[in-house]
Amino acid sequence: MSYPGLELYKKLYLARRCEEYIVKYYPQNDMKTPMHMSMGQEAVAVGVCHAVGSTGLVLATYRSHAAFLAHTQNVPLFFSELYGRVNGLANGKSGSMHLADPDHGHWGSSGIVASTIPIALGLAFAQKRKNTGATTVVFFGDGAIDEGSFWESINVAALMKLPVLFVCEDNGYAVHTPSKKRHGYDSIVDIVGQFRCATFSDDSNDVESICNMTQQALSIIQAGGGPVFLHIKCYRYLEHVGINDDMKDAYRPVEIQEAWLKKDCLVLQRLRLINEQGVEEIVIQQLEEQVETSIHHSIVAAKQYSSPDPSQLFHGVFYEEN
Amino acid sequence: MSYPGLELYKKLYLARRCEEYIVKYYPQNDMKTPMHMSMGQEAVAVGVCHAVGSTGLVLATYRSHAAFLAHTQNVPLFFSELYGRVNGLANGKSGSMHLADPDHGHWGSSGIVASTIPIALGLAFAQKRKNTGATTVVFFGDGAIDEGSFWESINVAALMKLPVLFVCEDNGYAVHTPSKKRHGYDSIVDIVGQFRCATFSDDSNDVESICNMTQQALSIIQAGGGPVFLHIKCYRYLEHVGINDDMKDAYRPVEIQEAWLKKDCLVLQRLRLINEQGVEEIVIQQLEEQVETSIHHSIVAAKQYSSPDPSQLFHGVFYEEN
Amino acid sequence: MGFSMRKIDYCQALNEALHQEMAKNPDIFVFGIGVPDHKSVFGSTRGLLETFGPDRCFDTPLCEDSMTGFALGAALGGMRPVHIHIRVDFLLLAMNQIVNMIASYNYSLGGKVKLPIVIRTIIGRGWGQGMHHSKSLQSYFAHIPGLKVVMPTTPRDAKGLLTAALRDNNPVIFIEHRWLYWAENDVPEGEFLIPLGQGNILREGTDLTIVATSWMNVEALRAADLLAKQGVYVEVVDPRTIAPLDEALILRSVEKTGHCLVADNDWVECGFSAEVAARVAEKCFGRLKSPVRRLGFAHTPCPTVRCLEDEFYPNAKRIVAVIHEMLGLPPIDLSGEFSYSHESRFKGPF
Amino acid sequence: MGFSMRKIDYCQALNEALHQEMAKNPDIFVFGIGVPDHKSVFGSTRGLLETFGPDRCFDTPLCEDSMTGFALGAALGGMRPVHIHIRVDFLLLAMNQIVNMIASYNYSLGGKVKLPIVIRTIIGRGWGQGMHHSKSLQSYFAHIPGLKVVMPTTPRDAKGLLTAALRDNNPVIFIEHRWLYWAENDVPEGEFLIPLGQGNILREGTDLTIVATSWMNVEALRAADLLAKQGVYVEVVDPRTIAPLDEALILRSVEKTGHCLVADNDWVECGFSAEVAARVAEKCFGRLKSPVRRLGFAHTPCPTVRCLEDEFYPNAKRIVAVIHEMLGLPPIDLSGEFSYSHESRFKGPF
Ligand SMILES: Cc1ncc(C[n+]2csc(CCOP(=O)(O)OP(=O)(O)O)c2C)c(N)n1
Ligand SMILES: Cc1ncc(C[n+]2csc(CCOP(=O)(O)OP(=O)(O)O)c2C)c(N)n1
Ligand SMILES: [Mg+2]
Ligand SMILES: [Mg+2]
Repeated sequence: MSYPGLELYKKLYLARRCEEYIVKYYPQNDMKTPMHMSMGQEAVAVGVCHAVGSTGLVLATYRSHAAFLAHTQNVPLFFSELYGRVNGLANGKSGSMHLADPDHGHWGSSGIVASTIPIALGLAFAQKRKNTGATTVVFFGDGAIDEGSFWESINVAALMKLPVLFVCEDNGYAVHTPSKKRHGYDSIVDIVGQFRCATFSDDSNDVESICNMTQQALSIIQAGGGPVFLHIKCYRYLEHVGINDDMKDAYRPVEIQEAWLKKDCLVLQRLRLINEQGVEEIVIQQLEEQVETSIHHSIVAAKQYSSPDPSQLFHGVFYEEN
Repeated sequence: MSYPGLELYKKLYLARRCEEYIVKYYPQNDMKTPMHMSMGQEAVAVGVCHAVGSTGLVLATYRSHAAFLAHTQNVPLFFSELYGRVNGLANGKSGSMHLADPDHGHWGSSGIVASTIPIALGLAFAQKRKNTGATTVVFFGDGAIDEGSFWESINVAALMKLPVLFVCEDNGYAVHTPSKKRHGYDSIVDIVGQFRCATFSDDSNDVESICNMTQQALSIIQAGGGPVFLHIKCYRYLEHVGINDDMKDAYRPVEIQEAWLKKDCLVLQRLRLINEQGVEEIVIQQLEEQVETSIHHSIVAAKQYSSPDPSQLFHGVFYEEN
Repeated sequence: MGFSMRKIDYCQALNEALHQEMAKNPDIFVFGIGVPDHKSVFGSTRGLLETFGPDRCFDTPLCEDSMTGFALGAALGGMRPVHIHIRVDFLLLAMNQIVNMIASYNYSLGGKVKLPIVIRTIIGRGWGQGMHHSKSLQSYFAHIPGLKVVMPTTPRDAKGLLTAALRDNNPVIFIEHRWLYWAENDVPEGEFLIPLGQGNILREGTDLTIVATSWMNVEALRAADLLAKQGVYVEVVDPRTIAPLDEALILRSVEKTGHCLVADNDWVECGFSAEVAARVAEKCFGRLKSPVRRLGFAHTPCPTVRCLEDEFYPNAKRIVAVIHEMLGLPPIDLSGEFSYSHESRFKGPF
Repeated sequence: MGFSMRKIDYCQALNEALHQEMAKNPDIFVFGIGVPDHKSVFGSTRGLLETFGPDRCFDTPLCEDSMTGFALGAALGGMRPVHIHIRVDFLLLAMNQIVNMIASYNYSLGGKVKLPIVIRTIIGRGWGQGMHHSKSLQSYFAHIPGLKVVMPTTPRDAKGLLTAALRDNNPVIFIEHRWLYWAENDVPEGEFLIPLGQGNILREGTDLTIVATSWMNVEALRAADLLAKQGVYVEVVDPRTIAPLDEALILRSVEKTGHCLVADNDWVECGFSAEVAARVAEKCFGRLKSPVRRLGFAHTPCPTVRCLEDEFYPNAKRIVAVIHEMLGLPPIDLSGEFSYSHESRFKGPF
């Protein structure tokens, strides 16, 4: 792709449209897995994963979709897993909350808040020991930073100068509880900055800014400067878990939502492509159609696979040589 | 006692001499409990507990002696417990690592690093709810601040503006591991200061300074200003656990030990009494003898009690009405 | 203080116990992640914030470990904390405070203090809850001296046992099952209490005893229905409290029937089912007509996809099949019979 | 690769396994609180820092939870971490990473990856270790699918099983007993391996089977000596791995003797002793001459004072007394016989 921002847009579009398909098909009750939707927050996963590239190693949370798709782009197996099909990433065992694809450098998502943060330490340590040069990225929410294991992990990463990129996707809420009801401090960035850990923050929702910021972070990490902490503000469009809008529940101010909708990451990037980067709309539309078709095919294909055989239950508890 | 510093000295002397007696009698193998000695660090416990006064509530660690004695001055039951006698604080069930004396506002010590820190939150919350005006003090080491529960607790205390005094007794080591091998930051005080928590630090080993600093901290807490964090440098004279000197193990530089020995908290305070506060040495000596006698009597008395009856094993697992 | 009855569901029963006890005792407060939000822990804490205010019903940061220590400290300070977790799995973050601290704290104080701490927690199941939202763990808590463990099955028990837990002066782990939240039956309106440590015979029978916990009682009762059609009458014993255990009730039933199946809502290995089986086999030695059998989760992590989930969880049909084996009856075809899945209620989002 | 034998102690055996395996496999590293210090975890990690350097033998901050996650991540990255804890009790801070994460991680990846993680941990006892330094918890780990659990008793087993654990591609919880560190016996010099899942008959006998774990084997052997004087010959079966369990070995022994006592180094309630008792009672049904009995810690927190500690722990004399009951023999006077207390070695400081 010749235009620099087009690949980023493509990944945003992919993540967004995959979830729009989920919204569409979920009511058919064939994807029997709790969905924590990334919608609205895609710029974080896409900006970061794009900068990190395919050699990067990713760990994520139950709000797994955007990070998974941005890093692996493995749409077919993504849907096979959500549909619980035998060819899914884990034969349907993992579902939406535990998406992983080690072959594409995605090492797991977790249903326990903050629990992949320390895993990133060890994964990064292994890269250092094995001299792979790869950076480990771990995504987590603003709720995760309440947990002790976050703090322990920042300390260990800083102490051991581990090549880890900590990415806090701050959508302002842990389920329905806003940050200010959970945080006895004003700025997490100021605190983490007191560790031997560089910090960056962003609230632009602009995928290119996030990508550039990540590149700066990576150059610090790759120069052996130890871990970096990114604090990125974002906004969740749908309810905490599920496919519905929940503004009726009134726990989030409408004005704030409006402000974020105005800077929707897809809209921002699409406009930039046209207005600043001289991409013709038709090129974008073709790309969109292409993505659309691939998603559609993946879903159709996924549905045609069968469910795993009941005997599968007992496989994979322990490692099995192939 | 008419001299302001004499009471402080008395408490220092009490803590020091109790431990010297332990050193003397431990080899008789009648105090069958692992001893984590406070010796050298007494100024922290004494300075803080003196300021907090008898209405304060204290939680501590397995390095329990100085904090226990400074706050409760309950020498008889202290020794009865160490000797495992039926009249001990917990009939011999708790030993050195779990000393507690709720009747004197001492709510427990723990063998698990950092584990009393969050307990202090709830104890403080109860004081707030019941309007007792009491401050809860929790002592912990520089090792405890590595644990996630420390960070969680600072956050919660700051968020809820709890009347807690966090006291970090920083003797520079967790067992044999120095702080710099465990901390990915330069200053814990700078970090905690980024929370809504006031901080103070001290490395004087001077009990009066520590007491004054604590008074300042208490006025913040009592004015509803939320928690305060005290970071107090100190030096452990003996091995991590046990009654021996361990300088032969060479994990701690001799120069540093020498520097601390020069500012031994008892020596400092004794000199001040004589040189600055006009206390005659004979007065001090009388006080010392008095303390000495009381300790001696406590030990003799403790030894005369019997061990608990075997049936005691099953009592106290659950609350028993008297 | 009436004992007039009306049908309410398990969730309402829990909620009612909290309202009644909190009104009586100002020292009780409830807290935990999301506790006062508009979803109010599936409705079980509904109205507590409005009625008792934010001092007695409050949200917390995400820090299970330290908030459990908070509960312990609050109890030491004379309060009666109720700490709520939306899934049992999250208690694994608090094991240090629960097992090392809470369980032995009173012992280290010579048994002198009241430690009224209730930890309410919910077992998830179905719709891809998967490995992080489906644990049960009653054996973890029952293994440890110093903890009481309660698992109510019926709405009546939910109210009576929660009331007892709230009045107990010791730590109680109170384990609810998400699927039981919709169960309805007669529950007394006024305050009422079911003592901890008393089991309950959910259905009388003569031919075999099923000792079941939590949701497995629903499966056991359904199995009993299916078997009754064949003229086989099983007795369903719900211990209700896992610790202390009403051993006498179980033994009495097994002495009568001569057969015992333990259907525990958990993994089998070193679980509560092992404890019951070991005790029954020892105490009814020589009077058992068949070996005590056990049923529980498959010994795998809980998978997400439905077809494997269905294999993972034991159900009424499996209970019937095992009982046929135990009694030496020929297997019957149950393929036409339904299995519980709560598909229609417990589905996405969740 | 010799099998020549010489007497070394349990601690040296552990140390030797680590040295030999680390020399062979550069992916293995050991870490944990205090691991490389001059005390080297009671000597068990001695020389590893000097031989393999600080990249492969290192200290950590005090943060059991995140360093357990670290181990998981390192294993995902192709390393073979050995995480060491000086007391089992401290694993309670890491239960989330062990139970929620490590145990099910491979399952969530479809079983595709190697997860070679060894968690070495030590059971404390005596000299007032008390409630925070005396836990055992094998049932906690065995309860969870996805974990292997090992408890070696002899120096030979310590070496052979640790070698096997280090070569296993799955998470292994390796539980050592502090009092066994001084046990000595013949241990092969070269590399050698005892497969996980194989029990061991520590002493043959015909009259009764004792299934014992860890230190309780020492007590069982001592009881066997005392009973032999009376002409009663007990067989002592050491499962060695708690999960997977060598059930066949246990059952064979009980089929032979007709009597079974489980002496577990842990609390009884919902513990490993319940699992063994339940299985034996089920599988040997009708061939048992007496009910399976269990012995373990008293159901209280571990007290500090010696006289209560002595009550808390079961010992050879208690085993003898229970066996007399089981076999219908008259009690004998054992007051002259010694009990283990390791007073002289395991005392203050500790
Ligand atoms: C340890 C733990 N505690 C509680 C929960 C329940 N829970 C699931 S998601 C969530 C909120 C997390 O918020 P945040 O980290 O900001 O992520 P977001 O959902 O906003 O992306 C909570 C409390 C959990 N899954 N794990
Ligand atoms: C959770 C936990 N991990 C490890 C230990 C073992 N341990 C006992 S004391 C100690 C060092 C603690 O250091 P610090 O907090 O500085 O206290 P100090 O002993 O120096 O007073 C360690 C690691 C423990 N008791 N608890
Ligand atoms: Mg959030
Ligand atoms: Mg220290």
